[in-house]
Amino acid sequence: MALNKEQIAKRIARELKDGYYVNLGIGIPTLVANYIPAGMDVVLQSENGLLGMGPFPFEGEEDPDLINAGKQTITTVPGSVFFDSAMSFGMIRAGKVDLTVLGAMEVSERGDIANWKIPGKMVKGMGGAMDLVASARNIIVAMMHTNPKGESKLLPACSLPLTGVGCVKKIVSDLAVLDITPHGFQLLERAPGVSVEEIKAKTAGKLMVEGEIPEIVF
Amino acid sequence: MALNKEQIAKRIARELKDGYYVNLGIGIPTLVANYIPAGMDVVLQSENGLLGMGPFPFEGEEDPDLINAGKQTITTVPGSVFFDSAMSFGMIRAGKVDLTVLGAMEVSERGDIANWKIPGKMVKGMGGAMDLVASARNIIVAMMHTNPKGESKLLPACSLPLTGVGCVKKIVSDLAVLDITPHGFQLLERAPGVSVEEIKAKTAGKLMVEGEIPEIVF
Amino acid sequence: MNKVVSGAEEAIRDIADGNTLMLGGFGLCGIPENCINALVKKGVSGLTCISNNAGVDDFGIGLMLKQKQVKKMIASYVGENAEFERQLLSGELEVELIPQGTLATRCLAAGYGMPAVFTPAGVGTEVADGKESRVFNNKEYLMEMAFDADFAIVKAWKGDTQGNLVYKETARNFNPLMAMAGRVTIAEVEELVPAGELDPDHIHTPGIYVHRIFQGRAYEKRIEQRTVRTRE
Amino acid sequence: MNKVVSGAEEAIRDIADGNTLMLGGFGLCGIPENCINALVKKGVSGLTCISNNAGVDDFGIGLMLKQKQVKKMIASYVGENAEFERQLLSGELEVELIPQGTLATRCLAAGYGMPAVFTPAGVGTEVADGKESRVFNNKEYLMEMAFDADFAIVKAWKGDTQGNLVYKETARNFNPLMAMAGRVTIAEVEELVPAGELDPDHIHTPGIYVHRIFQGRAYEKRIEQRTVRTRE
Repeated sequence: MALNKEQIAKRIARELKDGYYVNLGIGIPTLVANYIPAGMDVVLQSENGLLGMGPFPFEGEEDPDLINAGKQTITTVPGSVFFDSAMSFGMIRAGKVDLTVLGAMEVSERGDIANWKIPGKMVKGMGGAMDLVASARNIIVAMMHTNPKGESKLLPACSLPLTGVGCVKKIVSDLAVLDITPHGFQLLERAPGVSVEEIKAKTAGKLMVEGEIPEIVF
Repeated sequence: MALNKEQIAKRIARELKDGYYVNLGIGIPTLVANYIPAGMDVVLQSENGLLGMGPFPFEGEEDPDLINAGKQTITTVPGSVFFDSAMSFGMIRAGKVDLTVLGAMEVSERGDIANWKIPGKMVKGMGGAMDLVASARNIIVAMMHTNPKGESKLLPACSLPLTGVGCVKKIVSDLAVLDITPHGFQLLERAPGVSVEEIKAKTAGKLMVEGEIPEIVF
Repeated sequence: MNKVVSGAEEAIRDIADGNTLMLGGFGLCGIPENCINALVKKGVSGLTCISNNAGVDDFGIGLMLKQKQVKKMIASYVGENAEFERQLLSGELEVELIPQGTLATRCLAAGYGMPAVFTPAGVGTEVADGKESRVFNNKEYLMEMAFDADFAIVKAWKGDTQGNLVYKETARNFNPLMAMAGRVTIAEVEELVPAGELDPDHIHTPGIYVHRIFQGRAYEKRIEQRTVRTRE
Repeated sequence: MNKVVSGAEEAIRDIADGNTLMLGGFGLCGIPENCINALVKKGVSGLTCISNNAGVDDFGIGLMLKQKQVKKMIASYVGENAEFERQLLSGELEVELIPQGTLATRCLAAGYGMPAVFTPAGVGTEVADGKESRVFNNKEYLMEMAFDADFAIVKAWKGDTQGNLVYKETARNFNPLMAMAGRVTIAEVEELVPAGELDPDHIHTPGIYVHRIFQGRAYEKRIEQRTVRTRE
């Protein structure tokens, strides 16, 4: 069975390491924060100018001066620090953020990503996504393997306008975990009960399958 | 009679205006701070990271964490602010400092300045001088008109390695006040009792003298 | 030197049709509410506005959009605004979308007197169209130019009579960067104090960058996405 | 994540012969005294040191110079040091003098991931030799490259266990810039506090830039030019 959003987040959380500074995008990536292993020290960066993001505030404790990059009211953890947007993207550009997790509409077998614009539709803007994908040392994409019509979103080349080129390192979709290698998508794990054949059928880009592919165990 | 150092500083202080942010170099320029007219609000910038420099501390009140760009112990005035060296030179480079006063070994009739290096002698470095002269909107040089041998330091072209090109706007020497114009040095004022002829004789660069040249009156 | 003005009306007195304005804030957080309201009241038009976002329909820059005061919007993200969308699709409004980090860094460049900066953001995308790119250490970068804005309008938490500013939490965002970048910088603050009351070690924007300052009134500080958790 | 180390010896444990080090401070103000003393004790040599100044004969980087640990000095001003002068004139020591603002901005560039920056400082002088120059808005600028240092060693007033740093007065100077610029950044502080004790609005260096931190001992904080006025 395909993973739900919580399970995708949970699987991505396994990529975290103690001491990591992590930027989590809007949507599924945000949920990753809920699965940081107990005792592991992970600092969340919000690109609007915060290191040390905490959970949502309790009702009645919302602070209009304290939001995340998704404009949601949040809190901070001890050791947090505020800074301006130039320093925020400065530390991103300098590779100080260890891991960036974000969503995508399409990813290509070369690691290109498209997630900001659909021709013919109202374009809201790239926000900080282009900066993040161009600079992050390690980018994991959380996404659905196919669109609602069942068409693959893991492509030989993106059809939508790009957000960044050759930057995605890993994908955790509802069906599989894949690395982006010089030889295309490399299948690492599959969702429980999802066959390698189904993943092959739903991956339009070049897919490498080597040996036994284990199921993700939760 | 030629101006002494205090008088040069006093004359330069007349160029100050209310609300000016000013960077004063080491030596005679530092003395300008003593002649800021009462009631005039002038903020002194020290390029090691301070706006709002005050006088030297009283004995026993020296603070090792509080120095100026000449490494002297100083104090601050109310409304002062500390910042790092990148911001300090950022505001200089962006033209936010209204006036820079510094010394020179030579100035050319085109406004070139040499004040950091004498070939064959130990070179200590340019410090912040090259940044200041390249960026300041208005630069006044405080200098002796001639060297100890009586040779002019206001030249057609500098003989020493340059600190900056075409940047000096005004000179207050021990003998005269001069503007740098597209036509060379323009004599504006002369030290009390110093003749135009003496200034002409001691100015090797092109000197414009138009009409009566008033004496500086203190 | 008197930087203190009576209020928003006096602060924006010489902003004219066709000017380029920078407006601080991220979403509705840390926006110069008083000045925006005064600009709406003044009715100045044909403006180019540089701001990370464009407000919502009935708050922030959205109020200026509703009155068609904005000719061009330069931003990184412009969702959450139906009127904006309408004007964009009808061709009434020109929009330039640029990566958020590029927006921030082009402000920094202006404030630090650097004419251009290099960033990898947008390489290989349509953002790179028409821009000079350059490879350093085997990585490609775009050359992006410093902004040049007639006015920067920012909102700080506290300020003093010398124009020194302190921001609160994530309301800092673009404010200190734009404060450095305007030819004329106007700061509205929640609390204006005499020079000397702010800790000189902890001022975010030195007053040298600020030309006019006033204590704003009746801050609404609207929350765009109220998210909470429930007590167990 | 444990950034706290026992002291200077542990902090500099892997600094090796031939490394490039950045050292914060301006003159003797805000220099990492503990780490410098540990480097002298360790005896590591062939170092390239990037620092605004080179200390005095018996304090600061001067102590490393005396032991001939420094192969190359990159600084903006190196007066006040007789041993330095001797080594320079004898050819034992290589020196690269660069404008102070260029030094600061090349640190900032490294910390902000910008490979190069433009500055007018040095245009038309020998500093421009061999450098690419470029005209923007009728003004000429030099392209200066970001620094790439193995280690940055800085001194702060207070720091917390997450590596967040706060500086005092003009002891800030190059410290926050170098803290951002090192591949590995070591911070020594006068007072180390638990995470959460520093005001998050008023931290100068976010901990993300700092890899090792310790509370230094026995700061001398020597004054280079003691200037005073007399009470009337």
